[in-house]
Amino acid sequence: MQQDEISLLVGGEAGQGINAAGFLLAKSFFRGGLHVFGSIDYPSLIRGGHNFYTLRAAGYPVYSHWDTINLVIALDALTMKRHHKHVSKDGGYIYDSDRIPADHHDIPTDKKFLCPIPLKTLQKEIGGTPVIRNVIALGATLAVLDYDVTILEVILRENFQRKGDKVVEMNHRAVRAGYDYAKKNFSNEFTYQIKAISKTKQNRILIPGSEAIAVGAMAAGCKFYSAYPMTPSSGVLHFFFAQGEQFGIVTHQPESEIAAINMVIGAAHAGTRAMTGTSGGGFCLMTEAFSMAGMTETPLVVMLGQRTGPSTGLPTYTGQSDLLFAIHASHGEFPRILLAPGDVQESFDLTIDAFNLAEQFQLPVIILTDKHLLESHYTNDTFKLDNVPIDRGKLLPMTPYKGEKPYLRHRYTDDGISPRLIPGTPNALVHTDSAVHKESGFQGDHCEIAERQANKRYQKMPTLMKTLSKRDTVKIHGPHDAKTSIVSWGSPKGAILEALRILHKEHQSINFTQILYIEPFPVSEVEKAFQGKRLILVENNQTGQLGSLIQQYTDYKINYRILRYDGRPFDPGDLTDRIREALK
Amino acid sequence: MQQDEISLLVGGEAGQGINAAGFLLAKSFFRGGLHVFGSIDYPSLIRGGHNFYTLRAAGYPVYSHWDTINLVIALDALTMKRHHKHVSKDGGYIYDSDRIPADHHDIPTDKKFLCPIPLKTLQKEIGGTPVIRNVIALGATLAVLDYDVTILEVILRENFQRKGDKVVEMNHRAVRAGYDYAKKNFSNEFTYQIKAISKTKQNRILIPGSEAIAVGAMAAGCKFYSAYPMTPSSGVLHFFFAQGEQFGIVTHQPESEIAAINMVIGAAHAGTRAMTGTSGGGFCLMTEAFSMAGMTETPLVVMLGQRTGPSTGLPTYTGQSDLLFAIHASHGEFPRILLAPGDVQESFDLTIDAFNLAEQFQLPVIILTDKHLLESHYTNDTFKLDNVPIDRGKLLPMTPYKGEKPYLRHRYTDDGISPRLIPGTPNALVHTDSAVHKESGFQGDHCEIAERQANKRYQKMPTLMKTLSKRDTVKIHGPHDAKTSIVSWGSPKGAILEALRILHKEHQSINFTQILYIEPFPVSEVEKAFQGKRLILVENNQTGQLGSLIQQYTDYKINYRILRYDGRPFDPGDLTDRIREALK
Amino acid sequence: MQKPTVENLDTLEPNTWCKGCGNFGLLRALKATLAELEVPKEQYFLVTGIGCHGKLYNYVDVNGFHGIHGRTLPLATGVKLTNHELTVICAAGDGDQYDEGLGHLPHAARRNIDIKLFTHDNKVYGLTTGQTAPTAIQGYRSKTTLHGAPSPRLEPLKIALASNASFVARGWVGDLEHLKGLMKAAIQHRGFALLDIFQVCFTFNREQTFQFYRDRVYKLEDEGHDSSDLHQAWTRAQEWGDRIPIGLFYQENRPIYRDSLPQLKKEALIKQPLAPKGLEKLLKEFM
Amino acid sequence: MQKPTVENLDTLEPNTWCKGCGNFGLLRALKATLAELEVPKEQYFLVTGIGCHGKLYNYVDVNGFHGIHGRTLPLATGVKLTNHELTVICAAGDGDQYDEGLGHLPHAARRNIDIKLFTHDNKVYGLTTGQTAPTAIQGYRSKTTLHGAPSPRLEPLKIALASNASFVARGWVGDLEHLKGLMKAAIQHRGFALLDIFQVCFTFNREQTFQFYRDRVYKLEDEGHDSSDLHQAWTRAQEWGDRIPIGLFYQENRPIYRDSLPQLKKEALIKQPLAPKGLEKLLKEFM
Ligand SMILES: Cc1ncc(C[n+]2csc(CCOP(=O)(O)OP(=O)(O)O)c2C)c(N)n1
Ligand SMILES: Cc1ncc(C[n+]2csc(CCOP(=O)(O)OP(=O)(O)O)c2C)c(N)n1
Ligand code: SF4
Ligand code: SF4
Ligand SMILES: [Mg+2]
Ligand SMILES: [Mg+2]
Repeated sequence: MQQDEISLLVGGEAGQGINAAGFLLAKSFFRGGLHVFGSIDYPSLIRGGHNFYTLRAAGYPVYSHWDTINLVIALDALTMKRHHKHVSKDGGYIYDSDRIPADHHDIPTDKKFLCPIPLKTLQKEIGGTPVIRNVIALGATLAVLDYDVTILEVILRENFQRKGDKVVEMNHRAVRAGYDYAKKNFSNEFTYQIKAISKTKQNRILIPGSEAIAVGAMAAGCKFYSAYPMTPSSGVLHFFFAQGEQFGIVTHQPESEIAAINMVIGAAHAGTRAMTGTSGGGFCLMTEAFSMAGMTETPLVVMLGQRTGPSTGLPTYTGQSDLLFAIHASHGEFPRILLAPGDVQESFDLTIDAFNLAEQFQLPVIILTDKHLLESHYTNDTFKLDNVPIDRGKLLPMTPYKGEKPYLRHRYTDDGISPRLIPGTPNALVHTDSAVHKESGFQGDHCEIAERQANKRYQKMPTLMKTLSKRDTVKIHGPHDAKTSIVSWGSPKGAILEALRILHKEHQSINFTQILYIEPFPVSEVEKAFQGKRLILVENNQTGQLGSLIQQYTDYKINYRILRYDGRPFDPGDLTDRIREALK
Repeated sequence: MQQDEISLLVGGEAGQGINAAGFLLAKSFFRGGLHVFGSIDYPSLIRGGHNFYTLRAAGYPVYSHWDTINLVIALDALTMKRHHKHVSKDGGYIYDSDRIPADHHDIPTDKKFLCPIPLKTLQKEIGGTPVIRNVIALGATLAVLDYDVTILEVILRENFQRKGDKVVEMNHRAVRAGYDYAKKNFSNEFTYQIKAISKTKQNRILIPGSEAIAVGAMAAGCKFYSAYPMTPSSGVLHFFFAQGEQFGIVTHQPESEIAAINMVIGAAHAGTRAMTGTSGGGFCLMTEAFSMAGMTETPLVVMLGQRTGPSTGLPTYTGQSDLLFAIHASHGEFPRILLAPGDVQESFDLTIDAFNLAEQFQLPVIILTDKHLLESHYTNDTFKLDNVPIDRGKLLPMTPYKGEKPYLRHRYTDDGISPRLIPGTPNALVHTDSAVHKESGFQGDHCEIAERQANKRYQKMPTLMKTLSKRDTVKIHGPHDAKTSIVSWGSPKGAILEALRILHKEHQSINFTQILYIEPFPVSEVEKAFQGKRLILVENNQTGQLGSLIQQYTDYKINYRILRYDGRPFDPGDLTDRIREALK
Repeated sequence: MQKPTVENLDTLEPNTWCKGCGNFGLLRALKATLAELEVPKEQYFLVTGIGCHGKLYNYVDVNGFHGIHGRTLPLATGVKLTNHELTVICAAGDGDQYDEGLGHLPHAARRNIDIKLFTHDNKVYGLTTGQTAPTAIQGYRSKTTLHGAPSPRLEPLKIALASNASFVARGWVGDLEHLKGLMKAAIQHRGFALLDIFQVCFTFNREQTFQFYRDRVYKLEDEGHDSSDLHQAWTRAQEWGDRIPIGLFYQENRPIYRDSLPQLKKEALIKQPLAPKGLEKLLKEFM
Repeated sequence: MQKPTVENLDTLEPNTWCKGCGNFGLLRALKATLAELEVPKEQYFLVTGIGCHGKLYNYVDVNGFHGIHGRTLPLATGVKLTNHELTVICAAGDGDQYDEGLGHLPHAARRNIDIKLFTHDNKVYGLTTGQTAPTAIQGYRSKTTLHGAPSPRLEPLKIALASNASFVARGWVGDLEHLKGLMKAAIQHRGFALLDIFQVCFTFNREQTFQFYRDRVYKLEDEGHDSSDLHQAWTRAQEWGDRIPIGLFYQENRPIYRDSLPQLKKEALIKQPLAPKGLEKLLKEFM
């Protein structure tokens, strides 16, 4: 039966290439013109354990994976067992029958569509190595779904081209082996079948948040990226390493996060655009220098990719528990900006804005995101790379200095922002100091100076607020006049949009207030959005941190809190149920 | 003229022994039965610059220094110049006329009492070294104030006893030289004279916050103190080094703050009571391990001594700008306790409570204080050392384990608190983990476990809140039914109490709500205190951080904010003016 | 409590290392070592870092603390100074110890803190999917050194020798008997011991394989090395190429840090009563 | 801009070091060194740590960054990689560099980052009132080592040699001509240079005084030391006692870190346009 939408899961052990297989499948649907969302779930280990990739594909935009699965592609027995409860009533399994004997998979056979594929046998038949089994399974999957298998073949060819014709040929044979086997044995039996909409490449991309941020940073002119590996921030680092060099970008893996941020501050101070990325524990180590960026008014961009805490926590799972920490991080008081994208387009846009704001206001900017957004695959229109705005604020050219003499790095100005000079510029010297300093940047161990420079730094706020008021600091999704508003930030956006779609079908009067620019808190925009509404807070954490900010900054009360803090992102189905509960 | 109260300032260069001289003077008044408050102001350098010690002595309790000075003891010209504007109309100067020629001190001679003492000449006369000049000045000071000089002599004898009779004798001569010179030349001229009340030692102490905390920690059974030097936390470290050994305490100066906190966590986990201390930038470096203490449920006590930030800031000046940072420090969510003493008695008491709460609830506790409290000298009744409560919570004895088997370090219990075993206890093993772990303490890379253990940790909250409700989480100073309440925390307490005294004399209906246990926030106690009152917030920071918490947790609005963030503590005089302004 | 045996040191925790990982050998050697010593299980304390190596904590049934990345040494120091009757062993990674945590190593060494540091030197960041570690050999390719590691590797043994470590050794997971001997010697050494262990990361390191080491390692003791001679140790520590020495490079008997603490002369801190007597005299100074 | 002279390198900032402090000599030597080189003032970049040494930043009129405690090296690395035309000098303290910041040193050294590290080695924490520094000599008494420093000191030169530093030297503030020579050589060296400088803390260190060093130091060059010989360097670095060597211990020419970055072959990063061309092809991969 043709369906508009389908939800699949590919599962197996770490090391079996689950992510790659899932992504190939996602890409196949994506290339067929469908909208796809794909998400990977894996524990912190390299081989074994249980990994699974969940993907949804539909003829209309999809914003999230869905826990309810129509078809499970099981490369091991555990996958069948674990996800059984989430398989829809009319759902089914494709599984490796060489590995999982029928009497071993624990699935009540009467209820589900079962499609055993002897992967090992087929692999041997075509003369491939074990790694090819996933591809066979993918071929079988497309057969069962009655989906155009040539799309996958094209993708495989693109992927393996540089590895030579033999590899391409083997992949081709594997796809066909799976496809033919399934067609022959289970043709047209499965409830869920889905059709490609288009076969011509469109100006769309299937991209995870990491890459959206990395490309955004590159487009914004980030020339220096230094970061210590840490899940889920490493994707950005790897992308910079793989792609940066050809664009003249320096990427560095230093000895620690402390080194990373100090290097980036050095690079930014020296005049380029520079960034670091990390996760919770690494960010902790950065806080001391973060405060220095505040004090020295160095434009600094930090991507903070949240995972489940506290401490080492669940290193490969998601969460949103670092919001208040990031907003209050580091000793002393200084203005900072915190941006929280909710999808890949926002990741790209806000990253660019992060660099502009950092330089315009000469302060540190945090891009706060999480594992779910960084590592999930989103379907999006391709990013616009022409006319990316680059505003370096009061940065002076490196031509011989002709401004007011002497040049004073921390000069008092009306808007608190001093003209910024790149060290090395002829005819001027640049001095700055992590201690209280005078306009000149030399140390000024006087209380009067401490106060004046503190005032100077906060004097940026009016201009900053004015600048931000022109941004979409808050987005309202759905009818502005709804009775209830879901309030959230960051990656839950996708699940919330899905829930909203259902709730609107049920004619609920509800919308979604998404706060993107969280610090400085956009009080008036938020208050406007909340006016007259019941508020349901949705956060991927235990204490409702955005809720605390709302309590602090507005007179609105959160009426209901929906929190999830088990490391998993929200499932739209479950979320919808919980919102319905809240609406009662 | 005999006065009830006097305010003095001893000033000179760093290296001239200003702190020591000021303290000797303070001690002289203290020993005479007066109440004394002494405070030192110095920039971050070792020799030169300008240091000054301000002290107030009175026949009744004094809680703060006062910017208005009656008598300046100037060991250099800068002291006279700098403080001139703060000298009271009938005030005066004792100064080193060998160093500061009369035509050089810039003081309008007609207005003030001037008492030039040729310190160098007198020093030479008595055959002493230059260091003795301060003592001569002190002798002169007591003469001018007509204060019993033998008290100082006794103190000097106690101080120098172990250096031998010669030194004692020289000091004695110096005091007398100054005393006699002044008596002869300026006898009975000065408006301000003050009398000792008693000459017998009383059960009172003149002690700074550092030592109050250190003694509190020792009394609470802290056996391990490891800290990296950092102003203003170093006082505690030095005291532990000087005094700890004789009480069987291990004190350690490690290679960094990161090492310090990890060591302390190791020590605490291994079963002793352990503590570290630091200031802003050092605390930043500790945040990663702080989160580990939360995750592993290790009882950890951290003293955070605030100074002027951000970054290196003004390393030797005060401030209260780390409150929100401390409350939100570290990634992930876990319960913690934050205590903020306002004077030395509270420093002692809350430090003891910190250790008890840390062990009862198996979580990290922060004692948040600042340079002003840590380094100022307070007059207080001596601390009660008998019957110091020591409650180690669910710590099991080190006798062979006989409890439920197997021993599970993170066992689920009704109150979320698991029995705690000391590693090395026979018949049981202790496992714990910074990553998500099972009851056993072994790693549990599962979302369900993450959620359950998160719930377990927060399950402590009801018991914790109940326990805290029996503490004086909030103190109300002054009439409970006042119309206005000053709201504050920490070291501004002293200046506020002084202001209150004046305002009450003016029959203002005002009291002072001091919040001591700030995290978890004592909502109901605070709301009770605020009922029906106008609120004036007083904080030694730029953004009113306690105010933010009040906004977040209560429905009360701060009506007026009095903030100071130039590195200096509040002056009661200036503060009173600002409160009067607020009361208009 | 029980004397450890290879069996009772097992835990029921599922092992999540890759098949073929050198950590298995290391684990086996460690368990065998503990089983040969007379120390009861509850007298061991194992601190591990974050990385594949850190999971060792789950597989050895002694007291254990799975700490944070790079900080085994200070945490272990706190444990040891509190209860010096415990035998405290750190299992660290090369990223963990020689990048993030490098700053602690020379200090623990020169102070001669009586703890044992076993480093799982696999020359990659295993758990974070194979980035280049500081011990990676110059030219090593990975996703963070696409053109090959540009710099000479960090040499832990030389750093340890330069830091006056009193026990410096190197083992490898391809010779478990030999490794066991070194582990035993390290544990029995009175003072700080660094045992750097070539641990093959089967999944990510395609260059420093079992074969790589098998072709190159030789034993110092087979060549008459004198481990009391710092000079010889330094010279041997330089060797790298076709022949790579393993064994005990250097050992010296000198006072441990605890010897400088009279507080700990009589008994361990944990055995001493918490609340000290006679504190009153402290307050006297303030009267 | 101006070529530096001893005069124009002066700032108007009041100097807050103690009278008699060895930092004055160090400052003088540094200014004299810069005045002898042909680099214009704006091409210098000075990074200092936190401690008395850190104030040097206020007294030398070149580009400067007074960073945080222990982190001069990474900050300087960021500056240098961004604008490698700058001559980047770090002035660090012994607490600063060898305690808090020790972890950065071996990595900067082995990577051969082309920056110069001058350490003010006064064997105390000066600015925090005289606590024992890691380079303090065993037995040194201070308020944090009342019975004398219990452990052998950290030996920076040995750590640097063990880390494959390409330039390792020691000077002292009692012989400014000699010190100037070393500073000059360090600046002219292509690669990472450690110059550890005995800097007398007049106020707190009553043992390592001017006299102490005057009685002991001798110059390596006077004794035919071959600074290209690592082995000799290591042997000399061990010397401590009645005779303490100063001078250039070791120097080697090897590629610097930047040489591994094709991006920087043509010109400094700062000279290159920000927004790269051709990014579209990156997005093609996601289509
Ligand atoms: C502060 C911090 N930074 C980064 C990480 C991420 N991280 C986890 S393991 C690891 C490296 C692992 O390499 P290694 O220490 O060599 O251990 P191996 O996996 O090779 O045993 C890193 C960087 C972390 N957990 N904490
Ligand atoms: C993170 C951090 N910890 C501690 C301090 C406090 N602090 C300031 S200077 C200093 C030590 C100074 O010693 P050293 O580096 O040897 O410099 P010196 O004063 O001797 O030149 C310390 C610990 C700090 N500023 N930052
Ligand atoms: S990634 Fe490497 S080190 Fe980690 S378990 Fe696998 S083989 Fe072992
Ligand atoms: S304390 Fe020591 S190092 Fe610091 S300025 Fe004074 S003499 Fe120099
Ligand atoms: Mg490794
Ligand atoms: Mg020093």
